[in-house]
Parts: sequence; C-alpha cells; structure tokens
Amino acid sequence: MILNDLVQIKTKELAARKKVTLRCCMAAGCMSSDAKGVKEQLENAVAQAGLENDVEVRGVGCMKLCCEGPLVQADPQNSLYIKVTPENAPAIIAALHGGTANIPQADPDAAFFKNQLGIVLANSGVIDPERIESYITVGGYEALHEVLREMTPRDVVETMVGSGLRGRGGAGFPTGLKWGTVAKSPGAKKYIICNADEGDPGAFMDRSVLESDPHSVLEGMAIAAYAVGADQGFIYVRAEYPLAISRLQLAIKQAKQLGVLGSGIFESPFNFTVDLRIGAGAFVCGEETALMASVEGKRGTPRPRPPFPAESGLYGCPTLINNVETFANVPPIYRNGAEWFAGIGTEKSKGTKVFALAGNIKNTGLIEVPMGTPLRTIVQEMGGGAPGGAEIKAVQTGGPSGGCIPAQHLDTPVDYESLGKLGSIMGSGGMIVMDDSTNMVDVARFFMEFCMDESCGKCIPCRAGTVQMHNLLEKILKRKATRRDLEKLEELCDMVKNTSLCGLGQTAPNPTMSTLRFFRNEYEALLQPDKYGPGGNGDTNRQPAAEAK
Amino acid sequence: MSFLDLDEFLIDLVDLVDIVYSPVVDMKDYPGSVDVCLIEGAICNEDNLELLHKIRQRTKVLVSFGDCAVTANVPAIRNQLGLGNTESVLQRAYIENAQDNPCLPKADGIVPQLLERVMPVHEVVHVEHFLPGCPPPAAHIKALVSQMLSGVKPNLEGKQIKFG
Amino acid sequence: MAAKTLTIDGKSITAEEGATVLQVAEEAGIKIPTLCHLEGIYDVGACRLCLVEVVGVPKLLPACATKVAEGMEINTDSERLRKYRRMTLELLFAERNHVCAVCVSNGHCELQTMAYSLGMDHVRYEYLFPKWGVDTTQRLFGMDHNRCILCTRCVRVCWHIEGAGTKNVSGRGTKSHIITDLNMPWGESVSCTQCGKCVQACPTGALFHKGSTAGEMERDRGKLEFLVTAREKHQWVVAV
Amino acid sequence: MALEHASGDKRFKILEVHMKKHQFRHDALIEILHKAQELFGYLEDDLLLFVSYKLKLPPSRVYGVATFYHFFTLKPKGEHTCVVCMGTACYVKGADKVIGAVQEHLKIKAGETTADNNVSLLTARCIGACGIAPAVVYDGSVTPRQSPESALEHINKWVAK
Repeated sequence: MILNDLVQIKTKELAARKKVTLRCCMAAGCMSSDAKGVKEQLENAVAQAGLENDVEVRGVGCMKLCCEGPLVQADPQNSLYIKVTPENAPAIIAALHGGTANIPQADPDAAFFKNQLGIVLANSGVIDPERIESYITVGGYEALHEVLREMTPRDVVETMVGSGLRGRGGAGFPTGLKWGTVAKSPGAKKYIICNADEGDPGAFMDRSVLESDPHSVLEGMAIAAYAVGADQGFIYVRAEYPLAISRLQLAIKQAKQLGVLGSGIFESPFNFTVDLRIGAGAFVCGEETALMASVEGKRGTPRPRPPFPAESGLYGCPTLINNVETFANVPPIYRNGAEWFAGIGTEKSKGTKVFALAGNIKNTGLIEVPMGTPLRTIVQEMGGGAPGGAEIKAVQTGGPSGGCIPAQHLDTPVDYESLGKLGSIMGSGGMIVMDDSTNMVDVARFFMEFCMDESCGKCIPCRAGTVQMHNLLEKILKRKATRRDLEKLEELCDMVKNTSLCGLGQTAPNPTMSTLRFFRNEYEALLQPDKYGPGGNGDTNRQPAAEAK
Repeated sequence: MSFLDLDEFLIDLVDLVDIVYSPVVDMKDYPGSVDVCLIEGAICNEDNLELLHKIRQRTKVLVSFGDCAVTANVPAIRNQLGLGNTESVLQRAYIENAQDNPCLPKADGIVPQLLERVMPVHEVVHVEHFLPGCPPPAAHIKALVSQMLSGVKPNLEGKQIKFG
Repeated sequence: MAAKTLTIDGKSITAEEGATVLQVAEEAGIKIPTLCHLEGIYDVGACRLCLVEVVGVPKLLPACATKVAEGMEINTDSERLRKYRRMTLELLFAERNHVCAVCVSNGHCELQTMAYSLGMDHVRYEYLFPKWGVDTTQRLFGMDHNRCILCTRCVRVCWHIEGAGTKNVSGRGTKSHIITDLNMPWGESVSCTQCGKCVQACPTGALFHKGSTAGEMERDRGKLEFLVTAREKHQWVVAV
Repeated sequence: MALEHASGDKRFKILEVHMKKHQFRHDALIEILHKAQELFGYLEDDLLLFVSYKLKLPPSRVYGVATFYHFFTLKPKGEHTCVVCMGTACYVKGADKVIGAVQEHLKIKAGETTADNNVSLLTARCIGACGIAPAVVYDGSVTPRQSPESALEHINKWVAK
C-alpha cells in the first residue's frame, strides 16, 4: 500500500459516481424504524425504473435529525425526506425527475443543519461506513500517510499540542500534553485505547461516530500510536451498541486487507494492530483505570491515580487513552493543519463539539457546533425549543457527572470553562433539554439512583454515600424530610465529591449540587417543619431553628 | 443498672439534682420544664414515640443513653426483616416460641402498636448529647454528668466512647 | 536509592524514594487512620480514611497509595479531614448491621476503635438494615456478612499470601459481597486450604473462629507479616 | 465434573474452540463469558466452573467478573425479553410510565421473569437511541417512541401466543 494506491481507489470511486445519489440513513436510530426496508425498496424502485446507471442508493451513517427518521436525502435535488416508509420508495424515485413526492420533507437549509460545522461528523451521513473506499474518497488515510512518511513522532505530538485539541471524553485534558507524556514514558511496549464505553444516559455521539465513520477513528488511533510509539490498540466498546461493533469489525478487517493497519504500514517500519474489546455494561468502565482493568478481563474497578495510565497503564505499560470523538478529530487536524483547527472555537476550547440533543425539544438528534456557540443557539434556534409551546426550564449537560443549567443562563457559550463555572461539565456531549413540567428534585434523584447502581463498590464514600444521598432525595420527594435532612444531603455531597476514589464518585453529587444551586426553592417547597429539631418543642407553627437564628 | 455503678458519686449527685422521672420514680406523667433527660432504649412502639415527643417538648437537654438509644442496637435487628416485620416478629415471639397458651397480645389502649421500624432516638427528635455503651460504663456517665453540672459543653472523646 | 525530603504536619522528614506517605508518617510517629491497609499486602486505597492534604494538590490523596516526592508538604490532620473521616465511619456503620453488643470482635475491632479515636459517638445517617446472611458451613471459621466493611483484606491475603484465590468480591456497589469460589457455602469450597489467614486479616467481626462468642475474637496480625517477610526476604523472624 | 459436560454438550466444544482462539488468556475472560452467554443464554454455575477450569483461573475470580457487569445474567431469561431504556432522554419523555405499566401488567419487577418463563423485563441504562425516546427493545429490536399503551400491545402479542 502506497499513496498511489489510495489515489487510484479515490479516482475509481469518483469516476463511478452517478448523477443522483440517494443517501439513506443507516444509523441505529433510523434502523429501528425500518431504514433497512426503506433502502431495499429504494434499490428495487431504481431497478424497476431502469435507473441503475443514474441513481446510486447509498447507505450512510447518521444524518443527524434522529427524531424524524428514517431519513433519505436526494442529491443534487437537495430534498430531505423524513419519516420515510418502504412504501414511499417509488414516489421518491418518481420525484427525481421533477414534481414533488407527497412525502413529508425537512428543510436541509434549516438552522438545525446550517449552524453545524462538521469536523468529526463531516463524513457522517455522507459516506458509506461499510466501505473503506468511501472513506478514502473523502481523503481518508491520507493524513496517516503524510504522518508516517513526512513527520517524526515528535512533530506529530507538537502538531497536536499546537491544535489545542482537548479530550472530548469529559474532563477536557489537553490531548497533545497527554500524547507527549506517553511518548516520553520509557517502555518498549505501549498501548493505545479508544474509550468507546459511552455510558452517559442520554448521550449517543460516540455511537454515531462509530456507526457513521469508523475509519476516522482507526486512522486517528494509528496516528496517535505512531506519535507515542505504540503498536497495539484496543477499542473498548459497549455491548449495547451492536451496530457500532459490527461496523468496527468490518472496518478493521477492511483496513487490514488494504494494509493501512498491520505491519509496515505505507511501507514504513510502523506496525499497528487494533483489537476490539466488548464491554459488558458498567458505567464505571468509562473511568480510565477501571476501563483498563476491564480490558485485562477483570472486574472494572478503578485504582488510585497516580500512577497515571500514561506512565503505568494496561499490563503496567504506558498507555494512551482517548475517547472516540477525540480520535475522530485527529485525521482532520493532520489533513488541514494545527492552525486551521486552532482557528475554530474559543481561546481555550478549540474546534467543535458534538452534542446529542434530546429530551423535551422539537429537533432531537446529533449536532456539531464550534466551541463557544451559545446554548440558546443550540436549543432554541437549532433545537426549535420545547415542543407544544412549553418553556425550557433547564439544559442538562455531562450526564450523571454534570449539572443542570437553568434557562436564565442560556446565553452561556458552550466551552469547558463556562460550563464548569455553572457547576456543570462539558461531559461527553449529552444534552438533555427539560421543560417546565420537569421536577428538578426528581431529576437529581434520577441521576443519584444511576450513580448508586453504577458505583463499583470499592470505595466507601461512593458506595455508601450515594445510597444515603439517594435516600435523602427520596425522603425529600416524599415530603418527609426536614431542613436537617437537606443539610445532611449537602454535607454528603461535599464529602463524596472530595473523598471518592474515582471520577464516578467525585462527580456523582454534581446533578444534586447544581439543582440545589439553581432550583433550591423546589427542594425547600418539599421540606416539612422540623417539629422536634434543635430547640424544637413540637409546635408546627414555629419557625425552623435554622431560620430563627 | 450501670447508673448504680456510679457508687459514691450517686450520693454527691443527689445533692445536685432532683430526679423527677424514671422507671423507678412514682410519677404517672413526664413533668414539665425538665433540665436534663437521659433516654434509654430504642424507639420501638407507639408508646415510645409518644413519650419521646413529650420528653422533647418538656426538656432542655436530651442525652441518648446507651447503645439502644444511640444505635437502636439489638431491638433493631428486626428491621432486617424489612417493612411489615411486626406481624412476623409477634408471631415468632408469642405463637411459635410460646411455652403455653400461645396468643397475640391484644388490648386496645393498653398494648402499644409496634412501629414498622425500630429507630434510634436521634432519628425521631433532636438529641443534644450521646453516651453510647452497652451499658455505658459508670466512668463515662460520671464524666458526662460532671461536665454538664459544671456548665461546660459535654464532649467525650477517644477512650470515653464505647459501643457494645 | 535517592532520599526525598518532605514535611508531614510541619515536621521535616527524610524518606527513601518509593516509600508511601503512610510508611514515612508511621516511621516518624505520625498516626494516620487506616482500615483497608494491612501490612504485608498491597494497598488499594479504598477506605479513604488515610486521605491527606498535600499543599499544591487540589485533591486529597490516600497516604497508603501515594509515593513521597521531593518537597511535599503534607497535612494528615485538619478540621476537614477529621470531618470526612468521621463521616466515612458513619457511612460504614449505617451500611450494614454492626451491632457491637453482640459481636465476637467487640473490644478487638478496628472499626470500633477507629470510631472511638475519631470521636464518632453516634451515626447521623439512617441505618439501612440490609438482610445479609451468616455462613457457618466451614468447619473452623465463620463469615458474618452483616459485619463486613468490604475492605477486601481477606481477598488480598487469600490471593497474595496464601495464593489460593478462594475469596473474591461479587456484584457491585452496595450489593457487593465477599464470596468463596462460585458464591458457594464456605464449607463446600474446593480451593480453600483452611489456612485461616483471612480470619487473621479481618478488621471487624465478619470473619471469626467458630466457637468464639461476643468479645472473644482476637487476631494475630503478626503471623501475616511473618509470612510475607519469610517469603519475600527469606528472613524468618520468629517472635521470642 | 465440569469436564463431563464437554463430552455431552456440543456448545461446550464451541466454547472451548473460542477459548483456544484467545489462547486461554486470562484477559480474554470477558470475551469468553460473552460467548458463553451467547451459546447458553445465561451463565449457570457449571458453565462458570468450566470456564474457570479451562482458563486456569480461580472460580471466585470468574464469578466476581460475571456478577460485576450488567450484561451477564446468571439466571435463565424468559422466552421473550422486553428491555425498557431508562436513559435520561427516555426518562424525561416518560420511560418511567412505560415500565410502570409493564410491571403492573406482567406483575413482575424489572429484572424478573414471569412465572411461566414467557417474558423477562429488563431495564437498560441508555441504549443510545435518545433521538427516538422513549425506546424499548423487544426481543432485540429497538422500537421508537413507546407509550404505556404501545408497550402493552406489543407484550400482549407474546402473551397471546
């Protein structure tokens, strides 16, 4: 495999292009609404109309407007059909020659699409994720070639530092710095792990990337492996994502066959193999030390850091762990240069971020926007606001580790620092919109229950503390709690946050703390007078002691 | 009983305090304006609950006295049977383990209802001080009572705390 | 080996590279509370009692699993640490059924002793009263899950000193519990060598010699250290 | 005793071939449990013992891993499975009402199987289908925008059979 082979594949693919392309979304959301049947019927209809030479029916990855699926887009007509059924196929084909099909359509130029900037999702919904040729047509694996042939590992790390990319898994650690640490760590054997254990409930960005553009992740991993000196990579993917798993397996097989994975890639001395590890359902395995334990076939419990994985990780070797979206950002950075990437976004948060927009919002789906885009633009303009004329009450980001941002802060730009200031986190990119019918104490309880169930049980604050916090939240919701209980809850939040062993426990109190900060009145409205509290004499009319002071 | 282990300190104590209510003081109702109450036992039934509420209302300083009051201890082992354990507890005690004449005690207004859950005292009302121990050693009682009498805020530490 | 200088609670200390904060503090006579730590087996940093403050580090660090570094300024005792440690104990006492009055380890229990030293005179959280069983199927020993604090000392001695791997943790979160083999009654375990090291390691009354009644269960931790020293250093330090 | 199965049941052979593919490596334990569950439907004690014997791992380790992860089940599942996604997006769109209705209808709680072994009711933490919330997975097929009514309709098809 040399560059010329890539170019040849690309040329051949481009030459075979037909006049009309019908892109059918084949991501998990649309697949659950019979997208497969739609595609088959479209192919039949094309055959029946004798248009095989003019029309290509292409299965593609996520086309983003998930709530309206299955989606089909006709190009160059620029018609986006929504909620397509297999029976609609003949009408869609008929409409290719002018006229209109009596099928609901969405405006491909609406704000939902126009405000997006595709870096990670540039190929999503465009290329066929099951064909490596389709990825090569859009410049795939050229960055890897360039890196292997023209750059030293040190250059590669420096470019990454210069791009300003920060980890998309949640904490936002500078990727270049991480690469540099692993590269410098002594050790003959090093590993790369792609964290695809997307566990936040309400997040499906990584799933979409893996289903829509698996090769970009593989290419990103290969570039990272070259930079840090690793020759073995693992992708740790959730068992709940069968489609992503099968597409990854296919992608790895194709990449091996073509020689962009394996030994002596692009006739360089660089070897790199990637293996899949299928998770088995444990949220805590998103934590890197727990994830490594799981890759080693053990119980996925975290261990204290330091030592960090960069020094001592998988099997005790220096290990680089990045998440799916981070790796997917890598090829475009080397294709277009660090300056290009650094020119997008804000001062401290570069590039774009993919969000999974869901909850009480009109347009649910996948969006990719430049860092710094105001929340209001995302939920009101792009998301279309809450359905049925309801008011948006809060936006939850960061899942069980994040917080609820109230409507009055909707003008906050989305970047690591701004969200942190509001007691939330960027997280992996789940964004759940809540309307005014949402009970915020119940939301806090929902997330606490999640963390309680997902606590691995190793350290006491998380194992026993989440149970107590959950019970206190239930007590509040049942209107049985007093001010003293609320104080206990707040004290526990602080304790569990500061003493837990890993990120799960350290962030478990976040949803509770952020709702306490912005929606305290909802908690207080549920409290009962503390009849027998400090100084209490059983008189219900008496002011609680805390207020009397 | 451990209170009696205070020995000669009891004599000093008599001069300093009036004992107005106790299982061995002949008083039908808990009096008003009590300064200090040492509460023994876990809260197991409706009577305990009612009395505790009354005590809290009429007392300045409550001391949870002994493991049963502080932790609910052995009486609370029935909580492990889950909610609705009262039936099975009574069944076991008065029917299965009865030596003769098995029958459930029932007399409205006389036999108090068991609570669903046995609770330590401070789960029901605010408690100022805690003196655990099964029983609390006399030395600890003396330390606590002396501190209270001399007007300092009682504070037991390290060796002065004992469970079991 | 290079020496590192650091301060613990204001005291200047020179320590060997690679030593943990806990080891160095102990040598300097500074007591840091621990529960999951046990001499002779590797540390897991799970109980969080030994958390200390290190100047310049925003997070609290477990002394048992933190290596000393040059110039470290460590505080092992502060209002905040005392508060957290006490809360940790309260959470433990509320989690399972720790009834000291009827426990074999009453008076010899590390959990109980820790409660005294940290001034825990009552538990503010609601006791959970879970229903856990007692396994008395083993000929010599018993296991009372009600008193287990999941410190995993027994698991670690079984794996790393005895090498049998009979014990492990099953499940997760608050439902985790210690198992023998495939969660079978201890008496039916095929891999157990009945060596009793787990019983020596247990900090509470969860593992006990059969036949011991309330307050009778004392442990001989020295045996574990003796074995580890003998195996690793080939020195047989028999107490005289 | 665990080995006796190997001669009788073909599935043990298939499992062993799978282990061989992984060179009986300890770190392949989770992969092997996945395969075992795929073959047998659930992980019973004998099966776990077989795995531990073949991989030369203590049984306690195998059991500890099998019970750590949600995906593994040590009890047989019903003929049909209904997995209600309880992710945040599904929850705010009424997944709690869906599961409530199903629980009441089947008279079982989440995680349980009906007495006639017909339906297992499970919850998922998020299946990543938030765009079509609330989602329910009936016998492996993800179904969008469910309501208590549509869920019961689906389940009644199984019960009727």
